[in-house]
Amino acid sequence: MPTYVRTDKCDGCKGQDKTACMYICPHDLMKLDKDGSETGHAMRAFNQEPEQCWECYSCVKICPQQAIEARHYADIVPLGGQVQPLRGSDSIMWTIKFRNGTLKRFKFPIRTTPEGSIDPYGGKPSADIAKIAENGFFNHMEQNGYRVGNPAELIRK
Amino acid sequence: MPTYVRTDKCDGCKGQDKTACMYICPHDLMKLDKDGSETGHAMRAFNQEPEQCWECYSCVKICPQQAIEARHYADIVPLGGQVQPLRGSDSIMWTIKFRNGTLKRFKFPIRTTPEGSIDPYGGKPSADIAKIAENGFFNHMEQNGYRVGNPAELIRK
Amino acid sequence: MADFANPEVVQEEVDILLIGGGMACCGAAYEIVRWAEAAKASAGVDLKIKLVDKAAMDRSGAVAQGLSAINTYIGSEQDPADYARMVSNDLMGITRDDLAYDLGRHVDESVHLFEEWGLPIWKTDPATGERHDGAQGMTPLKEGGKPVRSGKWQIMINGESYKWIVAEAAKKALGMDRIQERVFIVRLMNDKNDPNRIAGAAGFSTRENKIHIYKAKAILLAAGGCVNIFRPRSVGEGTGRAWYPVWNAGSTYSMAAEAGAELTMMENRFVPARFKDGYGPVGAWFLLFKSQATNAFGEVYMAKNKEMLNDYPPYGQAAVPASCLRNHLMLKEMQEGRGPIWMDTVTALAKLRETLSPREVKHLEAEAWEDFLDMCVGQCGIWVGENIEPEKKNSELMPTEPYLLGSHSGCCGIWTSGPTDVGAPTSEALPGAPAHLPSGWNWGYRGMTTVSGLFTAGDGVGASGHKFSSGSHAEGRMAAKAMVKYCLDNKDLKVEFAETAEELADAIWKPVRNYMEFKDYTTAIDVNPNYITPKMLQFRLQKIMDEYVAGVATYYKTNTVMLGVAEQKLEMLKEDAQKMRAKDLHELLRAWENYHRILTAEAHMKHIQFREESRYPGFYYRMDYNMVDEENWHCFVNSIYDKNTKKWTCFKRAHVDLVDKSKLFKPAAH
Amino acid sequence: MADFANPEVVQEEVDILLIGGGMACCGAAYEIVRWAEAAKASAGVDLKIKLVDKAAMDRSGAVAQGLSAINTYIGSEQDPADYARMVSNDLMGITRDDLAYDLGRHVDESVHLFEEWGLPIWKTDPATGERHDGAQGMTPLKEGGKPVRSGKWQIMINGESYKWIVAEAAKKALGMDRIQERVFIVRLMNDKNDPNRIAGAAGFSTRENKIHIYKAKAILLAAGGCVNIFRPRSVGEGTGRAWYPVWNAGSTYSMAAEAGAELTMMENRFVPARFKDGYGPVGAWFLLFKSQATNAFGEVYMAKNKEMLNDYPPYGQAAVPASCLRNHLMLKEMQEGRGPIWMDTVTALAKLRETLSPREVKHLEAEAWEDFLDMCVGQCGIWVGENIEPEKKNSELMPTEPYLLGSHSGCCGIWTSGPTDVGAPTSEALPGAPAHLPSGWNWGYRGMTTVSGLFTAGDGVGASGHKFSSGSHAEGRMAAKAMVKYCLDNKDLKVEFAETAEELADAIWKPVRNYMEFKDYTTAIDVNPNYITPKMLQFRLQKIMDEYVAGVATYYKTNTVMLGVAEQKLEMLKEDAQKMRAKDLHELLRAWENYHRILTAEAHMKHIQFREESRYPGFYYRMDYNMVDEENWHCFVNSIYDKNTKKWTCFKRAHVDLVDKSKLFKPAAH
Ligand SMILES: Cc1cc2c(cc1C)N(S(=O)(=O)O)[C@@H]1C(=O)NC(=O)N=C1N2C[C@H](O)[C@H](O)[C@H](O)COP(=O)(O)OP(=O)(O)OC[C@H]1O[C@@H](n2cnc3c(N)ncnc32)[C@H](O)[C@@H]1O
Ligand SMILES: Cc1cc2c(cc1C)N(S(=O)(=O)O)[C@@H]1C(=O)NC(=O)N=C1N2C[C@H](O)[C@H](O)[C@H](O)COP(=O)(O)OP(=O)(O)OC[C@H]1O[C@@H](n2cnc3c(N)ncnc32)[C@H](O)[C@@H]1O
Ligand SMILES: Nc1ncnc2c1ncn2[C@@H]1O[C@H](COP(=O)(O)O)[C@@H](O)[C@H]1O
Ligand SMILES: Nc1ncnc2c1ncn2[C@@H]1O[C@H](COP(=O)(O)O)[C@@H](O)[C@H]1O
Ligand SMILES: Nc1ncnc2c1ncn2[C@@H]1O[C@H](COP(=O)(O)O)[C@@H](O)[C@H]1O
Ligand code: SF4
Ligand code: SF4
Ligand code: SF4
Ligand code: SF4
Ligand code: NA
Repeated sequence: MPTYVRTDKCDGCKGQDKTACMYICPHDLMKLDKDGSETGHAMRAFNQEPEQCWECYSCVKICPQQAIEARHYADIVPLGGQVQPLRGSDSIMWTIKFRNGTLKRFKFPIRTTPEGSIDPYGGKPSADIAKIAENGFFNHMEQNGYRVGNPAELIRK
Repeated sequence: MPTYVRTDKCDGCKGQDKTACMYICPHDLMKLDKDGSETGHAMRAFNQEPEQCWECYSCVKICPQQAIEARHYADIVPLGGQVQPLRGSDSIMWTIKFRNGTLKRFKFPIRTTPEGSIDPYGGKPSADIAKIAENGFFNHMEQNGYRVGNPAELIRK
Repeated sequence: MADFANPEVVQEEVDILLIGGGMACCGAAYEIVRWAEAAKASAGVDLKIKLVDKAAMDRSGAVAQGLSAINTYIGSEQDPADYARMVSNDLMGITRDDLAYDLGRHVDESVHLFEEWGLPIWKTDPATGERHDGAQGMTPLKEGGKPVRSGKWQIMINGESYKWIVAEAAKKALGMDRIQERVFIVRLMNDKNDPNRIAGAAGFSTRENKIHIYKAKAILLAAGGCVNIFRPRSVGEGTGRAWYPVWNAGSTYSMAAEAGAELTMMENRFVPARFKDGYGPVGAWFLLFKSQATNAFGEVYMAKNKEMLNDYPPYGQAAVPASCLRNHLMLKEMQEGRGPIWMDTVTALAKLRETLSPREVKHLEAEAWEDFLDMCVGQCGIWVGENIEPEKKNSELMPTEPYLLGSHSGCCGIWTSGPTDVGAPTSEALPGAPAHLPSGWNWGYRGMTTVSGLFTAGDGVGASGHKFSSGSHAEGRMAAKAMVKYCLDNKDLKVEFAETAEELADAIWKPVRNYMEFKDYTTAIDVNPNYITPKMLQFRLQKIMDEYVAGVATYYKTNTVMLGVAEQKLEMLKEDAQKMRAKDLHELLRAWENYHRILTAEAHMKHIQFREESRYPGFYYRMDYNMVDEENWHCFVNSIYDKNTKKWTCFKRAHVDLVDKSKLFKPAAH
Repeated sequence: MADFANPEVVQEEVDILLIGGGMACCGAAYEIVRWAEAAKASAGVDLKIKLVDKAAMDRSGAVAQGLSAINTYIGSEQDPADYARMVSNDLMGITRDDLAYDLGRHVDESVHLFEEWGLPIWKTDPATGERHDGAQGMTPLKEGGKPVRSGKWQIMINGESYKWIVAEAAKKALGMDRIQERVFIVRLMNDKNDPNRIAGAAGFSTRENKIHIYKAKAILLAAGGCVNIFRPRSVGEGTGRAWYPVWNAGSTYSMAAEAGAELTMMENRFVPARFKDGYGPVGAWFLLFKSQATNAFGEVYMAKNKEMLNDYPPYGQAAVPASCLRNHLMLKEMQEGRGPIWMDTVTALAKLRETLSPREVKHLEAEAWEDFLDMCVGQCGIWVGENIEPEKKNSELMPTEPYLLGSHSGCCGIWTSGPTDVGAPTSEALPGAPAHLPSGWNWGYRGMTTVSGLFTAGDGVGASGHKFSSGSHAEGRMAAKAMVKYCLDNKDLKVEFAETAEELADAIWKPVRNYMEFKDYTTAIDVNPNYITPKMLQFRLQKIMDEYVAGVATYYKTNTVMLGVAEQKLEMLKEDAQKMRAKDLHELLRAWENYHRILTAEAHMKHIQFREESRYPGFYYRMDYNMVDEENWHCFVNSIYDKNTKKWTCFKRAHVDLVDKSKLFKPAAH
């Protein structure tokens, strides 16, 4: 299921310094072919090593042009199916097409807060340097999640 | 052990219509890159599908420039060895270099008659059309090789 | 100007370097800033901190694609000791209770933060018992909300953006000027004056022709586990499809080993049973949908073959048999020609439908698909290509090729210093460990390896396992805190490298030079007697491991002779790695990833060779010692590597229980 | 002008078309000219003859590289009946004695010609018993010279130029104007008015943009066996290294099937035990150097496991156990974790050295190397890469992936008309064969298939086997003679195609059009949802066969459920084959080769599915019928394919012995 880039949709991220797909691919696969010397398609991206694609869909989800799709790996999977997402700010929509034409659509939430809204230390205590050798994090028990444990369980203490 | 072509030795068979290596490869692998657009090396041959090479050495043996060598397939074989023939009209010489540097040389006969000298029907009878439904070839027993067999062995006859 | 032939060398000095941007380093990034602020405020020490990731943190590491469950959540109803027991049982008795217990008491703190940051966590309505997805605004976990448990330790999430969310918090906490993405670390450097102390790290940018050399007092090495040292299911276009992420290349283990850190349990591996070819997760199917797995002829192998569990006392008698033993029972069917193994999704869904409302059925179908879409879209690719609707057609299961990891259901990794308050040994009962190594399980800072200043977390920490995403985050946080303490305690430490910057640069750029020197020797750049492409080298590695080190080719079987053959072949491969070529920065990345893979693979092989028993039936079999030998091998196998002689030394360390394991076992089934 | 988008269509009419330029067609080319001359002289019939080969005859087919032995030479001291018995025994009792016997009486005629033409054949000095190579001018075989026998049927040669020599004779006999090289035949056409009669063949040039359509009354289809339907040992750069030549792509079986010819024993396969990874031949080592094969721990498995032979009466009791049974004993060791299997070259050479002079020792070493250099240089590549000198270091053996062939140690192929004078049945004792098919074993012309005018030889002829290079040549000659007779008997026959030339051209050029239409849809020509590359299609085929149809992945095991899965997957693959792309003529060649592979693979699968027993233990196991079932399955399995419905029909044909087989067997060993 390596990804491919549709010539009719990719706009090379409008010539920006780094394209969204190059930015995001965890495996360094996406590449912009500025002059077309590598693919014959100038100012369009391509997957430079499809046989290393994990099919994680990071590039598919991030592409502003919806220019990236995936073709399930041809050395294993029969042709004709497609699994394509449209990722919004709080949910993702999946369109799923079977080889035999059957269609399914699903929508799932992905986030309950606006993107970029995290205030990491907002309302949280500072660290107490005196406790640096003790158990617990800088915000010890602020999250109500430290599990003290029954001391009797520790048989060698 | 796909074959590779040495840039310093190949002369594209001097621009002839068909190169020796293209002529001979049983698997249609060798190709002449006339303008260098495929390899960056104009008027030189290359193996267009190395992962399909049977390592039969047909191209290696026929190349008039000794420009073709083989590198044992890298997904299996440790680097550094080489097995290189020089095929003459009646014998072949092999130079065998191990990864650790050990060298061996062997020479074997390949043919007892001059190349091109076969006279296929010289001194042989014509076919007798009356015998077309019988056993035996057109030159029945001329070669002294037809084995009649003990009729008693044929238990259903 | 720097070009491909002449890269720029950039040198930088920091106090603390975080290598990786995955769950562990995101946890560390979040935790460290507050302690650094406190260090500055209290001791006036202004710690310079840097995080480098070979990818982009938003989607780097194992969680890039998302996850559909948080696999480690203790909850208020369970005890950290229960968790430590589960970890021990699943890993056949040889884990460090100190590490697991410590993680168990800390982990939920991170999970609650994830929810605060915006991760949707499924909830059960306490009144109706109905499941709701994580966007329905129900009571948060922190305030007593009830998660949907798909198993004793797992909770369900809508996790497509899990990593994106966790990274946002980490990036904001640390600030982008302290983060460098697209830098691949190739190796660690030791201190010139104390070879057992860390001094820095060197790597290169995959975007510019730059070599980066970092001097650092303390380093958190959390670069994930190791994938693709064994042949994956696809050999063509789909080679990149693996269960664990193909970009986790053993950097953690190999760089730690070369730095002299003690490794532990590198013989351990994880061989997950997964949906065949797509590697789709099975957990939700087994636990949430109550599906059963059968052989070709519909027989439930866990029932049919249950007597086989009696061969492995006491582990076979645990209420939940270890993952490897479940494979063991499955493999019997496959080897005796009763494959394929089916996940009976048809029956499972039909049964559920009997008791559910139409609305719930629709939801159920969506859940089944979301399970894959959140973390393994590739499996949906198989389903659509083969016209598989799970309610109509069953899917195949199969044990995969082996993976090396320390955070999921495996326990290979680095030997790290644990907590001091849980009764862990402070001396070593078994002989054999090289003298310069520490004794006991806590020799200093929490999360520190046996190399001073070198810390690890997540997949890096050995002899524990089952931390998963949440535990890795928490473990990163614990290490971060300890690193700040280490820096405070070593305020005046000055570290120096034995190598010059030029030597480091030369070594890193060697694959490029191999290419430049020889590329015109032949007419085809990929076939050249003077170099080897990283891709072919990887295939060669995978072949060796697959065929001789108990890969799928032999149904996970090996023996001393096969291991001896592997040993020779790996040595030659390591020599040939010096001849890797890199035709561009991308290939330079592949070259060094594969170098890391080779060392990790070698460690795996050496440990299997040393442990003369079959501790993990179903994951691998030493056929010449085909039993679990509690008398001689109920112990850790640890090792160190000498980067100069290129030799491994393996030795035993004593195992001790800190919590009572007998609670796990029942009498043998009959 | 013809270009890649618009190929020229060349139509030609001949009487006899020879498809292939291998051993069989070289034999046919040599024999046919004399009979055609006689036909002209006697009946005034001027037969137009053409030979097309996809490669260059000098090095085409299985003998391209050379061979180090002629495996079928009867000699004056043996009887054709002995030969037929050996063939039967090695193929577990189900062969056509009529075909083997007939071949046995004819074959030496061809061998003697080879020597006359210049092939060096080793000789034994009758006085001293010393071996001499074939250039020493000793008495020719024809005049009673004594060959060096490496086994009961094999004689040693200096065979590097074997094919070159045989092709020279064929080319000279036929004349280059009757030969067209670099034309790949894609399909055969039947007669419009008699669908059970052959009418021609269509293909294309791999050098020019030309489609060739041949009308022909008689066709000899001898395009070799089938390689690479199962995954080879290498998955990377070395994928092309296989034991049998990778260019033999099942064209013979698939085109015959599509033309409606009856196939036989397509369930049979050959799984040679070979030197691991290089596929080097083992015959000389076992038979000439008297080497032994052992498990990892030095145990000779043929001795250790000999009782296993008793499970297969009477075949297990033959003086020389069948090749599959030798594998069966070897596989036990591998599966029980006592691999690798070693060829103990060190001991063998040391023992020989005890009795030989230094000169002879040197000669011996050369012989060992020549054995590989003559026919499998790739194995020397392994030896030099791994620093293996056979006198110092043993080499691994391994059973390979399965091959389909009818001339070597396998017997799949086409059901052909045999000789009438050896007592073969003339009626069919078992029900089930479709009514339009002939009864008995000789329904017409020697070598003709069940389709009128379609002949085969060599790898094409099923239910015989062990003909090898020499036998294939002789068989080609027999067919040639019969074809001339067929043409004489059908002087006035006019054949016509059901398809127009345009339809044929369209079908052949489809992969090119797929490419042209869609290539610009994506930015990477190899990843495109609208087409599949021949390479990926081949991987997909190999994966299906490997995993479900008893490939190495399952140690050659399958069962009815696995076969059912394979059936579905192959059907989808066949559909997808319509979407293959060809970016150039070379890829068009690969596309059609792989199409031929799929059909051949499907036939193999269908036959295994139909035969509910395990006739060839060591080659494959139907685990749901894991025995040789003489009562129900001592019979041929034959099939026909309907190219319109794309369905196979399998049925039984009765087996009969024409020579007494009881002479082969001894009582069970204990
Ligand atoms: C891939 C995967 C993972 C999981 C699961 C299914 C699947 C399909 N499952 S389920 O099976 O049960 O379904 C789990 C699940 O559902 N729930 C859960 O909590 N965890 C699961 N995991 C496990 C967790 O994801 C895992 O435990 C943690 O992510 C481990 O964290 P950490 O140890 O930090 O590793 P990482 O992979 O996240 O990050 C590694 C980082 O290192 C970078 N890197 C690597 N090498 C580097 C180098 N040389 N130089 C610089 N940077 C360099 C990477 O870019 C990355 O940033
Ligand atoms: C590859 C190989 C083969 C052998 C061996 C070892 C090895 C490594 N061994 S040992 O193991 O025991 O070592 C043998 C040995 O030593 N001694 C021996 O006598 N025979 C051995 N063989 C077997 C013989 O070679 C074999 O039996 C004969 O060659 C079979 O003859 P034939 O049936 O004619 O097939 P071919 O492969 O020679 O020729 C096929 C021809 O068809 C062409 N072709 C194929 N498809 C075509 C298409 N679609 N259109 C047009 N042309 C299209 C080919 O180009 C070729 O010309
Ligand atoms: N046969 C089984 N019975 C019970 N639990 C299982 C079984 N197989 C797998 N599991 C559990 O499923 C989970 C694997 O989940 P995942 O990693 O999501 O596929 C683990 O928690 C296992 O303990
Ligand atoms: N059982 C057997 N008896 C005699 N010769 C055999 C037997 N099996 C294989 N051969 C011969 O071995 C040669 C090739 O063998 P192999 O490559 O092992 O199949 C041929 O000459 C065969 O005729
Ligand atoms: N284990 C064995 N013992 C004796 N002969 C064998 C054995 N295995 C293979 N052979 C013979 O070796 C030959 C194989 O030859 P080759 O095809 O050249 O590898 C055949 O003639 C077989 O009969
Ligand atoms: S992100 Fe999309 S539009 Fe931008 S370069 Fe990549 S494929 Fe093209
Ligand atoms: S799917 Fe993932 S691995 Fe593949 S190219 Fe896109 S981002 Fe990279
Ligand atoms: S035969 Fe040799 S010289 Fe001629 S084109 Fe081929 S490689 Fe070059
Ligand atoms: S070695 Fe043989 S298969 Fe390979 S390129 Fe040369 S002729 Fe072709
Ligand atoms: Na491959």
